[in-house]
Amino acid sequence: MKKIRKVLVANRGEISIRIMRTCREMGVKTVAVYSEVDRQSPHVAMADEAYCIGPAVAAESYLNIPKILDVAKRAGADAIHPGYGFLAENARFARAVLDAGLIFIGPNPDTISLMGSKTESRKTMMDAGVPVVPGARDALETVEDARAMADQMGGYPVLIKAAAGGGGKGMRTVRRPEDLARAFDAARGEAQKAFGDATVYVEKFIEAPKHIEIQIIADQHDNVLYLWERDCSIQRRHQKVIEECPSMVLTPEQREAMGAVAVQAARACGYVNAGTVEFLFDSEGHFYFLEMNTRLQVEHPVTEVVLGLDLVKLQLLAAEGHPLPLRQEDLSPRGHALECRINAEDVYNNFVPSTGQVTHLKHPEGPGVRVDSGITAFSEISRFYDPMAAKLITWAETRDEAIERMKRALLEFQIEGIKTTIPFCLAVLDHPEFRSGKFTTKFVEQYWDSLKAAGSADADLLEVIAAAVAYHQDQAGAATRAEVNHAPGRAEISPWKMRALQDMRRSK
Amino acid sequence: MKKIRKVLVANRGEISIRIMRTCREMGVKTVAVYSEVDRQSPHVAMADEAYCIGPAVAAESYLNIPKILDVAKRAGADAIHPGYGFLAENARFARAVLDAGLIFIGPNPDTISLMGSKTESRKTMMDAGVPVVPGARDALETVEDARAMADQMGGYPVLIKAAAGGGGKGMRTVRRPEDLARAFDAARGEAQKAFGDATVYVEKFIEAPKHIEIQIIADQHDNVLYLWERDCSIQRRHQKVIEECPSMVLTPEQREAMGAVAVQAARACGYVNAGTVEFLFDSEGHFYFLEMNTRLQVEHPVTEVVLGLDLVKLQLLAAEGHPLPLRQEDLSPRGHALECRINAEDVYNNFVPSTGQVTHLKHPEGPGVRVDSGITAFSEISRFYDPMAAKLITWAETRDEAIERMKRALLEFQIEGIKTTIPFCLAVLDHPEFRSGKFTTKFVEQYWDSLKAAGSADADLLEVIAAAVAYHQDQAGAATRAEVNHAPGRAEISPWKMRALQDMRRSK
Amino acid sequence: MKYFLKRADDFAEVDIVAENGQLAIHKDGRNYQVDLVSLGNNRYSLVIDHQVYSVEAVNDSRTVRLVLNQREYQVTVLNQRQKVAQDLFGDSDADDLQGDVSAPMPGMVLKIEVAPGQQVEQGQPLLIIEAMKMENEIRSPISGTVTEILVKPNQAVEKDDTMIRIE
Amino acid sequence: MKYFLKRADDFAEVDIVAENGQLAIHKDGRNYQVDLVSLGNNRYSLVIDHQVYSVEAVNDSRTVRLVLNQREYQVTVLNQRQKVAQDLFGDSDADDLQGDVSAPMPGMVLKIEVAPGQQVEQGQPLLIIEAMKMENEIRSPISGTVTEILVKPNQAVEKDDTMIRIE
Repeated sequence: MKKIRKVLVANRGEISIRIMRTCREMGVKTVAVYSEVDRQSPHVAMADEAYCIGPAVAAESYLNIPKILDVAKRAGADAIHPGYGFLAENARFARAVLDAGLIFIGPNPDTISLMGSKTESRKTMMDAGVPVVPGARDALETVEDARAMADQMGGYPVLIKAAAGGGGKGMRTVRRPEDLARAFDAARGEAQKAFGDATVYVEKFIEAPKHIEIQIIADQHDNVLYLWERDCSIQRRHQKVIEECPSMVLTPEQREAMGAVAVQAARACGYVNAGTVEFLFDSEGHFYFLEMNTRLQVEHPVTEVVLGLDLVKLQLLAAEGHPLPLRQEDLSPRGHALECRINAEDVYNNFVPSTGQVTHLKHPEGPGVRVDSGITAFSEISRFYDPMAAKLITWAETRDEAIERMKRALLEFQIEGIKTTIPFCLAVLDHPEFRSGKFTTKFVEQYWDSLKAAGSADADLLEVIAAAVAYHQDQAGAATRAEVNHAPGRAEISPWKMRALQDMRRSK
Repeated sequence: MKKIRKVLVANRGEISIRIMRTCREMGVKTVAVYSEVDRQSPHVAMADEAYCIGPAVAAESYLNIPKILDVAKRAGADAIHPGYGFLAENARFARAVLDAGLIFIGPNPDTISLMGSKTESRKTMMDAGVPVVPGARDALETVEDARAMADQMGGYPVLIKAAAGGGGKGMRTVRRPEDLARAFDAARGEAQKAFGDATVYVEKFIEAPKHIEIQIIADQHDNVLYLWERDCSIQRRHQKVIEECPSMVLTPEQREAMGAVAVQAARACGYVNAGTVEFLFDSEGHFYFLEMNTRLQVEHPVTEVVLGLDLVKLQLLAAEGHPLPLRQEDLSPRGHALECRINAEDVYNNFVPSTGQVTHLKHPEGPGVRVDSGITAFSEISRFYDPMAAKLITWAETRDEAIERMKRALLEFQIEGIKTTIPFCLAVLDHPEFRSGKFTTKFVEQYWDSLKAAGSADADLLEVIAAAVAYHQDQAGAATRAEVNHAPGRAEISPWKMRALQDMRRSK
Repeated sequence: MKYFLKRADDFAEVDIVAENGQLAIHKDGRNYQVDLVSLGNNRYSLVIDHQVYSVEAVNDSRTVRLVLNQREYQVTVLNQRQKVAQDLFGDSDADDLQGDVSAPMPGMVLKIEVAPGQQVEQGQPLLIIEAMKMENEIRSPISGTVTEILVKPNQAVEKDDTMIRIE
Repeated sequence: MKYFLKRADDFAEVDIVAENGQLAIHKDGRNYQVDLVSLGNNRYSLVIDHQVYSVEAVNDSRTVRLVLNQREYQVTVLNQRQKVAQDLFGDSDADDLQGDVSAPMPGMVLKIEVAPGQQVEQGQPLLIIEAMKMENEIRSPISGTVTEILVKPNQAVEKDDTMIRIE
């Protein structure tokens, strides 16, 4: 069994920091890689060693396989953790890591490759007896094939999906036969552009399902456990925003059934390490295999908090070849956990990314609150990368208490300089359908427009506060001028502006 | 049953914030009180309402009973939470709160009064069959009585203790008969000065015990539960510094026995609400009642984290008259938790308080980390109050992992402007005796001097870093002068200095 | 001291008197006792008639941008000097720029969905910008006619670059 | 560019050359490749030969106070200009003030345990100050003779007030 002594984390932001925290606690050294704009990012400061791997554009840095392997060799790392995103589900990368004689902290390349193809994974699951959404077994070459398939499934609506898909790209819902041809061509075009692969297939469109996923962990000794579920139905444009564990709608029997199917799915593809089997869960309690994510998920903390486990630690142990240190019956789930993704987006302006420098930051804290953050005060939110700035996780004995705790924590969150999804999350948490636990993936589409307007403060109060602030600043401006002989604008020079000036000079 | 709708928190700092967080989560409004120097303290910002109650000196503000009751009336509060310290164990205050028709979130005044007297509480416990340290049942009037008692207990060493004692005051260890007289007089003098009551008694001196305490919670319906133990043996000058749950030395049988005794103790004094029964635990596994704290403890979070409970919520429910929502057999303890107190003290200079303004603050975060803090960036650590700035709590599946996590979190802690006990905690956590779990209350006395020197950084490294910083600042200074036409000193004006200037002006 | 406020379509006038370190603010026949302290950066703690409020506030010349309970608000606040200046020289805010569609963040123009001369409705998609690996639809702030398109597909834009003009 | 260092009783000299935004630091025959960036406030991130260090550093004229892994260190660092000035005018730090015992924090003098003329050992308790509800023993920084006592019991002291002189 090979002991991992030094891990290169081929990622950035909060997930890099998350992984390094566990490594540090396990006495494992960490190597950060960073692009030229990320030198000041907190994931660099968190590491034991750091190497610059190229320009801001991910293709030339965080996706640069030769460069990353070169750093691993120079640093003497014996394992690579890919995090999520970037190269995490790139079979070629996993293969290259193994070929370089290093441990890849994830499943084997063949599994990644198999699960990366929607059609191939569907076929594998169908053969293994895992329930999948009714539809084509293979890719469809022509519109006629698609039409025949739709008829065979019992009609419309149907969904056309890219075989290589992800993130909602190359996907079209077709509600009427006459729309099929146009949607088929559009999906193929988009798939070709997004994934370099025009292959599409067709399946039954499930109306307003829940997105429920099962966390699994597997070792190299044929042990596979399911670590309960996560309900990730609060999504906007196929991006999860709020996740929770457990789901309010699963009975213990359904959980056990889905868990068993997830384990079956993992076995069917020879799965090792942490992974997630995603299901659509319809209003009648049927569930269908959607896809398998062959990596750690963004939302893994809700599982950790409820089960009292450290998934990154389990990943490292499994990668070293240890048998899992627990059995299915050892799990002791407790209470309820929620996660809100704090994205740098302007929710009142169609969720456009909000880039810029964070000028003030204070995370919430106290009982039942966990923060996994990728930023600090003075961090630059860059347009080059994912807009997720931090994850806020709350735990409590019951779901209602976890929700109230989340509201409390969201209100405590202080962040200046960028706009975030905090007001969006606050609005969702108070919606009766969210409270009921019965919401589906349609929630945001259905309710956000009406939620947007709610909860505005009293007009008199706002005006009194604004007047008091203006008065205070008028007085303070006068004081500043009088006592430190500052030009008025000078009072505005904050340490980060200073720093920017200093660094500007330094970089010359 | 009277519903609590608005709680006045008669305290400041982290415990005020802790209590208000739960209140907010329960939908209960909060009222903060603050002294004139505390207007900018975070406990004020956390509340729904706030009232200034007098000058900085606690006697005129946080200990000012009439003023606090007056605010409770004006604000329409229906309950008062005393936190810990200040008026938390003042029976007269509890009585006044009840007389004002309000709920006191704590036990009844008679219980507070009884437990506030070491001799009275000892007698009550002896009568109830609770094991106490062998020694006098009553106060001792003369040295001769003390000498007779010492002989009767089987000789020296003995401990002379103030009946009204606390915090190590009015306490003297006597190792030889010839030292008794002087120690007796000294203890009486100190007790008179510290508590206005010269009464002392004598008990057997237990050599190098552990301090183990049992958390209890009791409702108004005769239900009393013990919520496991805390090991608080890492103390300096009778002040706890690091606490944990569970203790490494208790067997399940001992835990059950101590728990049963704690419940018996609580019943003996008609206890209601949260409380702590403190025991000395000797090297042979005998335990002796030390005292009962009739309030929430500083270290309550380790219990909360291991048991998955919110003690403040249970306090509020009990105060409203609800039966406890759980039974002894419902407890589901999981893993191990530690707490480090982050005090504003200079550990390398005899732990002198370190007052001043916090100029930068970033708390640790991530998996298994909880921070209960009383400060924010720009907070002023004032000489008027307790030096505890924050509490850092870590949880993990095992004690070793909780310790490694604590080390990781302590290293992440960024605080500038004041010195703290962080380096002290780091040194203790790596000591083999601490690791073994067998440390006693003598630990700090025995080891701190040798620990102080350990762990210094490489000299070359320090000098290279210092030179790089000096070079950078020389360059940046030049840049600042050149580009923003600043006088050199001007670059140093930070927002908090600005604020100080502004507030100076405002307050004129 | 008088201050003149405008929020959305509301106009208001307040009178502020400082006494004992607090502010007495008179507005619409009501008095507010306001205790405001700065907490550093742009944060303020206010105690108004004993009610506590924490806000982030930036005073950008005459517009106070407030964040209260994570919601953002804007209030135009003029002191007497500024009010006089405005009454004399007119309100420069009235130079209505809202028909200029500018980039909300730096990014790359992916697709333009309107043409010069085209009628557009408020909220109608105008173009798509890629930033942070996401496609972001930019919608029309007003109903009107597209008069000018200043960008091309695959062109990089900086924050606040004007991309399309609508009248 | 040359810098002159002193830490405890060690003297050292380093040569710093900036190249490509990094610093090449030469010390005692060894080269260090140093990448230093400011993170705001007094925090710096350094990557030295790919090893990562995070420090808090305050440069108080010529003394750099560093906090690394929560331990505090002091290094005197002079640039060439400062070194020349010191060589010309002498080291003002040499005016040894360490026999002056000053208050480490504001508080109240509770008790004085020595008398003028008394011999004291390094580490011997001199007086007790109450602050933050705690009694704090102040010990002698050096061995010597108490020459002057400038405070009385129950007297309030401010931080850095000299309380006792020892020679």
